[in-house]
Amino acid sequence: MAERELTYRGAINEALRLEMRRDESVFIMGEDIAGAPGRDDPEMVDAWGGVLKVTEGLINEFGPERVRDTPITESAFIGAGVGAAATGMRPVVELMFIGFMGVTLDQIINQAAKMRYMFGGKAKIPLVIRTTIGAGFRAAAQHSDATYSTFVHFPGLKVVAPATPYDAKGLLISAIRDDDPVIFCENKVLYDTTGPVPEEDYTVPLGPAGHPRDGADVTIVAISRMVSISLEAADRLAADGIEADVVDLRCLSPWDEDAIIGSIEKTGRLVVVDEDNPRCSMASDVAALAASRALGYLDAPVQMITAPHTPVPFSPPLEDYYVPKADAIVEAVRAIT
Amino acid sequence: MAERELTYRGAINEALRLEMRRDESVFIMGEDIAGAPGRDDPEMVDAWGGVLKVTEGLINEFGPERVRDTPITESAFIGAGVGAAATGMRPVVELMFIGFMGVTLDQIINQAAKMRYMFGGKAKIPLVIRTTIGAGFRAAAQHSDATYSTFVHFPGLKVVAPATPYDAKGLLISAIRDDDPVIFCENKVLYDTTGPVPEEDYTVPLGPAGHPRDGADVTIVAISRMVSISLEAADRLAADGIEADVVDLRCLSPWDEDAIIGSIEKTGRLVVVDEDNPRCSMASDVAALAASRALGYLDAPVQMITAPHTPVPFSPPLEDYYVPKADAIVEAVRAIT
Amino acid sequence: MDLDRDKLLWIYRRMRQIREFENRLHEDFAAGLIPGFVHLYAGEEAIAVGVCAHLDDDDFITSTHRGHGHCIAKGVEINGMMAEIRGKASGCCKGKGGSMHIADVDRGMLGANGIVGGGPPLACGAGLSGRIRGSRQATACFFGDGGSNQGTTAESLNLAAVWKLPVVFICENNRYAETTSTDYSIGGPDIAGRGTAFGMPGIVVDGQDVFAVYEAAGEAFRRARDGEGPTLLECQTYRYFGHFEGDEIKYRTRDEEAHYRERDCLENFRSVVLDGELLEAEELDAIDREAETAIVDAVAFAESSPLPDPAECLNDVYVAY
Amino acid sequence: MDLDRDKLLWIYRRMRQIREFENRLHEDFAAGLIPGFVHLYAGEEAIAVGVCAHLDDDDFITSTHRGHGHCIAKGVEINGMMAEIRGKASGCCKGKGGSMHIADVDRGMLGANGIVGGGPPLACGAGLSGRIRGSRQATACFFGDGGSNQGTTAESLNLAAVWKLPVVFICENNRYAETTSTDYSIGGPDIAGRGTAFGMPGIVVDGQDVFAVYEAAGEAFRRARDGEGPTLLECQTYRYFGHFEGDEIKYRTRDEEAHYRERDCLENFRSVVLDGELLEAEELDAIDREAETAIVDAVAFAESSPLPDPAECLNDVYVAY
Ligand SMILES: Cc1ncc(C[n+]2csc(CCOP(=O)(O)OP(=O)(O)O)c2C)c(N)n1
Ligand SMILES: Cc1ncc(C[n+]2csc(CCOP(=O)(O)OP(=O)(O)O)c2C)c(N)n1
Ligand SMILES: [Mg+2]
Ligand SMILES: [Mg+2]
Repeated sequence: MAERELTYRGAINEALRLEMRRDESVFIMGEDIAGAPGRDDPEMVDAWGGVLKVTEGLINEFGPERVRDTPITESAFIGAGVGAAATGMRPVVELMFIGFMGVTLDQIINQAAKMRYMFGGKAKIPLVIRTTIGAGFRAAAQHSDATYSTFVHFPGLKVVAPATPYDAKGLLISAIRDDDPVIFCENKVLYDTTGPVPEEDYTVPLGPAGHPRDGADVTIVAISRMVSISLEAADRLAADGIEADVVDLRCLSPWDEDAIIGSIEKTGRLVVVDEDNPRCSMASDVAALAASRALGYLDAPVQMITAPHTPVPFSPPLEDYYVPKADAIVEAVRAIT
Repeated sequence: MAERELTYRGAINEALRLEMRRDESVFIMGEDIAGAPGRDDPEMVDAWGGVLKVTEGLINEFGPERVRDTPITESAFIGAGVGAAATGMRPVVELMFIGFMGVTLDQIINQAAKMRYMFGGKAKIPLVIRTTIGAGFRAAAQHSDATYSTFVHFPGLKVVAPATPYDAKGLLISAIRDDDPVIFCENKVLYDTTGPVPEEDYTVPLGPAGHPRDGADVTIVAISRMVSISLEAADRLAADGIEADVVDLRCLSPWDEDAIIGSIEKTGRLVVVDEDNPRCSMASDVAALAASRALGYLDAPVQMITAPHTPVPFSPPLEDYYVPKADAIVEAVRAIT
Repeated sequence: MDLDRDKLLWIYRRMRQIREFENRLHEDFAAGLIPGFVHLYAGEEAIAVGVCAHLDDDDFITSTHRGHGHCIAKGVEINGMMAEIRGKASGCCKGKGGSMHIADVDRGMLGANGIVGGGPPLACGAGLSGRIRGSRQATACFFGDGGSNQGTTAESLNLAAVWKLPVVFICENNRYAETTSTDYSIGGPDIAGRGTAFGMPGIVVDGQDVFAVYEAAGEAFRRARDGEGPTLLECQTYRYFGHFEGDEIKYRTRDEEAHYRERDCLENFRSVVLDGELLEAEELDAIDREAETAIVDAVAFAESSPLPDPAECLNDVYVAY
Repeated sequence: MDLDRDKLLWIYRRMRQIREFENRLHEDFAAGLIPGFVHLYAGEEAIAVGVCAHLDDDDFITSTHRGHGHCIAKGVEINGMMAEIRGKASGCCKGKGGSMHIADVDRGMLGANGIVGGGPPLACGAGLSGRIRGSRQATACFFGDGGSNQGTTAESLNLAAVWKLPVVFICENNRYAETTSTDYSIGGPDIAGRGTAFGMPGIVVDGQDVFAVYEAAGEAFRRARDGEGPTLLECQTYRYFGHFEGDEIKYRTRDEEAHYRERDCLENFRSVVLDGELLEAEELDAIDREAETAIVDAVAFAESSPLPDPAECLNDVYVAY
């Protein structure tokens, strides 16, 4: 029997549904995650299911107590997630776009991330913050960021960025069951992509990288949507006889240093592909890891393919220029092989 | 005649005073930067001069219109700085500790940093945000961060972190005259340190690194307070015949890639010393630069000496453990020379 | 009413221009011609225009994600706006901002804002700027009912009050934030009362009636310019289209929509000025035609303008780096 | 007054314990024995105690940078507190938090907070948590007059109001935020009125009078637990020492200080219970001595405890990494 296919969006929805069924302490909050809050009219329940429809239908099964639409007050409701997590619940809160982090960052980096440490290990914060990343929607500078690096920087947070429907479901289930705060980054351009997703619950552990393609000639470390673009580049390179080893860095913190180092040992060459801006970034981290722990294996300069050091522009040709492309990867690999 | 000595604190105060004299559009805002706001009693004017006394005395010369104490609303008054900058003023706003960035980040990363770009180059935001960084005050997890990396990550911001009184004055004057938003990071442990500071106004340009020590054996790139600790390590290494080339990365964005690469070309070895946490950090950036643009010159793995991936602990032995020390630098250099 | 003929014509012209602009975008979006997220202002014209009628070129406004109406009311050129929304190099932001960041700082329009609650702090700064310079410049700060809950808005109300800044806060209460009704999201009896709590007059205004808005705003700007401090106007209104283009609007009833359409600000204006014999129907009809032509021209301008060169992406981050 | 003997003794004991604790820290700080920033609660005891008198162990509180009083009132052990403030391994946070982050989650004390305005969102979450579980747990949220301006506080008032959360907001208005008087920083006639504006009762309470606090808090917690929603209590008070230890207090007059010292909450309590013949002087004196001894013991405990091992720095970041 063929494996069931599901969209990335559907996989996330299913993970939420299964975990809410399984554990009464799991609940979800966010702006318009059901829609038309407070209305009794059954026609109106689930009027939106989230701005990008990821939480569609959950209100019908779980009701408004556990599927909570919120006013537009990210500090208050994300902080409420932190407080609820500290007092026995397992909230999953939606920050609609990662570009909104700035209105609520303190509750994430100073409260959620630090409470356990400041309290001498005597608190746990099993909170998941789901958010969307990525350019490609012509949504301009404040709705298109992929700035997960800000969260990776802060000790106490875990950060995850799945590239496939399978990983989206398995990582989200792990994140919900995890006792630490997890920032779960969904790439909005991937929502409609499909892939095999088992119906039962399963977990993908927080930490290990994925390894979607094996090759001996060059290591390509990629994140989120950049994984499929890297695989596209790898296909083109294979036609020229260059075999790329593609590492899917689906967990950004904790991350899989061994997988990266192991691949470099094998290939001697490293290309990092990251949609985030370049400074103090995941791309820097991967290159720094190579420089500090795998230098002896490197046969060529590390190639960093990232968004430019600019905000995300609106106009289509500008935004298309902004996002890293398979061409650039192919070129970078050719330059060092 | 001997050059005048001034503290780092005094140098910053003097830069503010000179620029406020020179340019009527410069004004300063922040919590308790004068103190006892609204009181007429002359005894009470300048009751504090800022929590760390950096702005002491300015109210007496410039009055409450240009030295504005603010309510505790960082989003509103830092955003007001952005709005004032966009409409013809040159505000210098104090964010008391960098650990408070989270309550106001949106106004910095989404408004100040992006306005010019989003508006097609038709705005300028000559704003300076002064803030304090650094552990060592037993001020615990929310008042001791050095997380400038978050600001470096965002295009549109400039970030500066002077290590000496001379640079503090010259860089602050440059920052105030600059037409882009600048985050000016003052290390609170340095406030009482002294050094030669000319009385007249002078500028230190935003961009170039400092070069406090010349050496041929190893490059040490250090930031803020880590510069003096690196120089201490360099002295000890010199006793063993190892000559360190110390690069003071006083400008974090824009930064001086050429100075770093040039030094590595000369020494073949790189140690980075950064008080910030390690992930997606300045330390990563420096190491990544070496891996991508100076790989051929590197004779040994890059050594990264940073704070650990933990918040800043309160208890003195824990905090002392947290901050990078000269011992660790000496050891790291010995490991690669 | 202290509105002379010229001002009345000005008001009608601006309101009509906004309506035409938005109606056209609604069509063009449906036709797939407009990229990205587009939030239309149709239905709320009386607010932007009644407020901006009190502003000079060197006064300032801050805006929201629903910013086209504010732009037009403040005098931003519609050719550049249309080109911007189409992502063209001739756009008022060179195509970099789009609908959500449309701006014209030279006209005192400090930008639409993709962040709900992003504008009020900026408005405090614009107000402060005029105040420190000792000018009589004033600032209008537009935000929505949803935005009224955001912490930045509360902080800004307080800051403006304690510093007596020359800022007028205008809450455009169109009863919804996305799908969320004010019945659900607003603690307290109304939004105006938050102004009072933070130390300024808080006044509920009929936002469908441009005369009411004009009058309330007039007193608010007089206070602002005279150093008496800020005012909060809660203007009750309704948006005709969805939250953004593409919204199926499942969260409100068609009856409710019809109820508000009956109180249309343009119709209301027409009947007042015609009943009161202040203007002639022909004058108004001429303005309608003028507005239509202007939109046709703007679309033609936008369509004939080139897209930006891709590498333009790299410019305009800094004045100097 | 529905306070029985036991409760009266409990109240006095907790207030006195806080006072002794803070007075001792004041001395020890001057003697150079306490590292870091220390904000003392002396003078404000009636608030923490009058509020926490209504709380059980499984209820929650959120606190501020000035948190020792809240801890003691909620029942946190003073030995562990004193050791924490001295940075010892036996501290209630193993020396990692210190005065500014002192906490005891098992006792429902969700931490002092170094961020002004950091607590109110957390309090909404603690309230929500009890609410979703269907328990009758309630949450007390303490913040200062300075904190009342922070946007997070306004957002939390609104969220608690619209969700009718079982949270009581207690503004400790001690007239200053650092050096900044409420005359300067607070827009609007008072802070209580902000509660009303956001949809909950906003009540001004004499924070020097523990009976007044107890009574107002009693009704507020009844409402909270009965699902009637939050209340905002503005308790007017004064801090005896500086903003933090080391503050020279140049921003207020000695006269003003004397005025408030005359209305001391402990003295006030004594005269009420003695005049009303509710308790005997000897009982109170015994409590005073008990409190003194407890502090001496706590200091001895702290001083004899080891400092943490330096490498302990690396632990407790995650439950599992
Ligand atoms: C900080 C932030 N949170 C959420 C959003 C998503 N969002 C955009 S518009 C909107 C609704 C705004 O409602 P309101 O303020 O009433 O303005 P209206 O759309 O009704 O004009 C929301 C939730 C955002 N842009 N910024
Ligand atoms: C976000 C933030 N801004 C500023 C500070 C610095 N700070 C610490 S306490 C304080 C004053 C707080 O005043 P209030 O809320 O009235 O409490 P009180 O000290 O009077 O108890 C300030 C400004 C901070 N800790 N956090
Ligand atoms: Mg609205
Ligand atoms: Mg206070």
